[in-house]
Amino acid sequence: MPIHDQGYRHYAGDRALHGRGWWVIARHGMVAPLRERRFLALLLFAWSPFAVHAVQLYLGATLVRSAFFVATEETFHTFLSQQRLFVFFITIYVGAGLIASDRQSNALQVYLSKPITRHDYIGGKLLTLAMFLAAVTWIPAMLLLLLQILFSGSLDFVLDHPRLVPAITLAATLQVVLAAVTMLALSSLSRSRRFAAMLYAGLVIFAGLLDTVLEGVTRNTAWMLISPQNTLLFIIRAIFDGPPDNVALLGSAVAALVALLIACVLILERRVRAVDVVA
Amino acid sequence: MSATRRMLEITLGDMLWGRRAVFMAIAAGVPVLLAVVLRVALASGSATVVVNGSRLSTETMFGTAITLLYLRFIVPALGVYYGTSMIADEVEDKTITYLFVRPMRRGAIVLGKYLAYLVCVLAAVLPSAALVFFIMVPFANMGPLVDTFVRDLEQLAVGIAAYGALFVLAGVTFKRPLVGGLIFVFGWEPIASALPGYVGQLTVAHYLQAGTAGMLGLVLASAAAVLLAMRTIEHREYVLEQ
Amino acid sequence: MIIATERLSKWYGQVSGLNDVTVSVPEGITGLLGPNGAGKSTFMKLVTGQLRPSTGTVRVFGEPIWGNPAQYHKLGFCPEQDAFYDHMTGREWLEALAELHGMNADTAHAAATRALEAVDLLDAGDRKIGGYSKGMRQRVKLAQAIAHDPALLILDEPLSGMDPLMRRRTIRLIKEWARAGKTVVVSSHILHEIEAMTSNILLMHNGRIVAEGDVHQIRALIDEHPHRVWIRAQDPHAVARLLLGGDDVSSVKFAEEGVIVETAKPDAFYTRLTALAASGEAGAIEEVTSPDDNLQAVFSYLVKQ
Amino acid sequence: MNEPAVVLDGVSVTYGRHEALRNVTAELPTGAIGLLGPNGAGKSTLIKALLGLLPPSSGRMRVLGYDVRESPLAIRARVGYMPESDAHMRGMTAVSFVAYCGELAGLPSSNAMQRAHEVLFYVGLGEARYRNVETYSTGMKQRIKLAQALVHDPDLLFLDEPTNGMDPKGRDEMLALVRDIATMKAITLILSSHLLPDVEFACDHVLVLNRGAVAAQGPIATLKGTSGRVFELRVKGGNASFLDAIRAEGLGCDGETTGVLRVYVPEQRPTQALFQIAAQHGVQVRHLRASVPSLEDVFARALGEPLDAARGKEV
Repeated sequence: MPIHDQGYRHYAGDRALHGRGWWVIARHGMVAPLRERRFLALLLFAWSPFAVHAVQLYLGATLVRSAFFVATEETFHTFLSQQRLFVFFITIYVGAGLIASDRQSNALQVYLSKPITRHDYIGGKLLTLAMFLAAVTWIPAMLLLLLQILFSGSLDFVLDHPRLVPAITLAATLQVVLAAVTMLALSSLSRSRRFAAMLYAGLVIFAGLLDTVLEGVTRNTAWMLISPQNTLLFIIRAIFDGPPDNVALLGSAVAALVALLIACVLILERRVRAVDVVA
Repeated sequence: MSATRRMLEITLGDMLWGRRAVFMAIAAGVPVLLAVVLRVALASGSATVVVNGSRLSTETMFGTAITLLYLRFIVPALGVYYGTSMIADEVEDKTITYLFVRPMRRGAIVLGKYLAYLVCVLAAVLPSAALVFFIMVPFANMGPLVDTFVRDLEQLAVGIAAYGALFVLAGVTFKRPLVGGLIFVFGWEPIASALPGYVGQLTVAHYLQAGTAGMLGLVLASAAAVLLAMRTIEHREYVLEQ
Repeated sequence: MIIATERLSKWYGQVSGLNDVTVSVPEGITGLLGPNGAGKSTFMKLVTGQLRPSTGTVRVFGEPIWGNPAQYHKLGFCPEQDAFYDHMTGREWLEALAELHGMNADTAHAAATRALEAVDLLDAGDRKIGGYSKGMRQRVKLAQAIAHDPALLILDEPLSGMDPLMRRRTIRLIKEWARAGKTVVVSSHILHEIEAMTSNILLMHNGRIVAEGDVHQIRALIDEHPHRVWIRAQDPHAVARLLLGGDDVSSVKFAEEGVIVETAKPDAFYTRLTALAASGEAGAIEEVTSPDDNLQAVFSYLVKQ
Repeated sequence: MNEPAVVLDGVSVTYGRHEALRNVTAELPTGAIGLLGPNGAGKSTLIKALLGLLPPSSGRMRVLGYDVRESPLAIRARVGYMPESDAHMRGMTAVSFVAYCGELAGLPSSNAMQRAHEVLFYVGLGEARYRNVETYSTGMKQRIKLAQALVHDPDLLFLDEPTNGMDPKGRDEMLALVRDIATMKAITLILSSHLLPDVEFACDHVLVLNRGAVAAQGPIATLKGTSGRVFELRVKGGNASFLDAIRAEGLGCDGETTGVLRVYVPEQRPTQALFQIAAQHGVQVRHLRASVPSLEDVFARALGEPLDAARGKEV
């Protein structure tokens, strides 16, 4: 027919099966922050410790044979725990608005009217934050390991420390999962990005402050459990340096983190509900 | 100024509800909790506080608690949170329109809200500080410390008034005052007090510690700030964007 | 005149809300119309003293409104935004605002009760506004505008979000207020609602007043669109043949079971038409109407986007 | 496809104690269906249930041939939903937002982007498609909500107050779009709106809910019934004697105060009598029209409002 209908045309292309929703959400979630210059600066800044350590490894492996520069398991341990500062900032920058902005702009209705499930939504949002956090913890750590191998020209560093790769992976994963799940739960509690950010900052800083004061006063390290941050550091130290003398404390530390994660998952389950969609 | 009194009543009702009340309860409750825990720990003798050699007496600890916890953290935080949100929140929520079309000077809105803030925060912080005092300081040697305790309370009261007034003014003038306020209180004030020369004087905390003359100056400055805020809200146009 | 503006303009940033408007609003109900961005809400903010005129003056009851809070005893404003203190109950909110008018506790209570009754929210008065449906929030917003019994009511989209029955009741309410002597300025996008309330309109576009006054008079003045009459008759051709004879008919067009006639002299034409129908010369004439003598037509003719 | 788009069989939904839907049984054909009812009648609950977001406490539902309980995802893949309130995503341009919605609905990313452009042009946002959604006017926000509901080419479209907050020109264009979709493009659409003239313009079938139960359903034409012998009359030069003359002729007449007279002409009397009286009194008949019952009358009758209130627009 010579004159084609300029109006609405039906879609003839193919349609993917469901179940991919979480990946779509994660991928799109990463695009927005990467477009902001401030965030790129933050990411770059988060990689500066990597550069410092890389130089240290270079010197250790070549010119100066002194013990100070030679890489040991401890260098990776300190690197990961130093990165917690950037984990904190990136978690707030990317994570605070993940659900809060959707709640404020009523986007939840749009998401859940699509063929995706609530768990696709939560999973996708978690993955967005987790990928950024991994980019400043696990990835630089493994790159450092690779550099160490390249500079030393042999695999024996890895062979001497068989537990190093699993330790780095486990520690980084703990850091990423804890920060991502907690931030996402707090983000789902409010409609304002700023309030969620303040909640997270308050939780981390205030708990840390309270813990140092109480531990300082009562000399009893059990107070560490009230601060997720310090509990995590304790566990990471245990991962790298082997089980501590006070094994009971390690057990309760792990229990505390697991409890926190469960609480966050429950919050997410309750706050991201289909029924209060379609206001 | 009956309009101010009415605004005070409305805001009081508004303050004791929801997020604001929770925030205030935490701010007043946590130090008391802390004091109780410390007292129990010390009483059971399980832990002695040893700082550079000498056993710290609870009174000095109370002194540090007042300055560190209250003056540097709780009072400024409450001042920033309530001061900036008083007007800025209503403008952002667009509920300010209902108040602007009432037969009263707009300044009464600011004054009413500021007085409500003063009443609520004083009623929360001062008793909390007193409680911490009674918990921490053993009854025996409470006598000589009473006047220093009263001076501490004065410091707190003036601090509450000053931070409140400063951030009411900020709240009326700027669009997003909260972030700036937080940076001023937790970024600028600690740094400035460490820097040499006059820089230290560009903070509220400095005048709080500068004896009665400093505090008097602060009270006058607070009054001036509130009056300026009242004038600003009357002359400024609030275009509530769509 | 209740409201009078004199060369009133308002711009903020590069946005020109209103430019050079001289208009006066009479008593009774006035419909304020115009496409989005026509300057309606800027006009209302100026009239309710929320914005200061950039140039020119606006007088309400003969006095300026900006910085003159005493005027608000006589003025009630129902804003368009959906903004409330969700934790307060409807009654608490109305009483608090009434007290700001200088009422003591019990007069405020009485005023709140009257207002709640007027908007049919008496039973929901003690529930939190946060739990109100959109229609109820709209009605409690109306209630706060009339609680202090003002002489002038400025209502911005008062019916948005209401269901059809509530719309009808609210239109009736507004007309009752007008009959009781209040002056009401209603802004709305739903033209048939304005038509149901009043035929006195204030049409704005691009920050200027396009037309002011009675719709039908305005329609008659739009000469580039001559008066159009649609006649349904058994024998449209006979009617057309007879009507063509007169000089007051400028064009004739046949439409479904009827004929559409354009005329430049409506009085002469209608008299002839009534006579023709009465005589039955051209068969039975069942219906006579002018399809574009209504607000929709006036709006589209005058507001050519 | 003549099989009804939506079938509801004894559907009940309860929130705690509140019974939002009470044993709703209805069959909605393909085409354009108006979903009406006062606030709180259960309209949005019905939409939520049909989208599979809210499990009903009893009854079965079939949408586009799928059972809602068994395959909610398959339904939501072929259904578009345009929410009533503002719904967008912070910091996204129109194109990226609509493409994102396409991908969420199952389209591969490249197709989704191409579809986004096409749909945005269709809803009239062609030039503004690279702008950030937050900068959009109310009318444009309504259009982009329609675009995100259309991007994956649904077979069923839920429109919740599509013309809310739009100015007259925008409303006409949106209604034209809605009608074009329903009639030309064989997409069934369920339009929930408080503006009955809009529903009357776009839809041919209605389902009226009241307090969670079906108050009326069926084609609009049949629900309206025949037009009674009531005429709206507007004259120029009319006076008291003219009105008395009409009443003297045995034709009931009221509504003098409102400018539009309502004249009750018995069945057998032709309207010519009215013209004759007018001619005798030198009165011009400016407007004489049989008062056809509107959808508002159907709505009022379904909810048990007194008929005269429904009839008399200016009671």
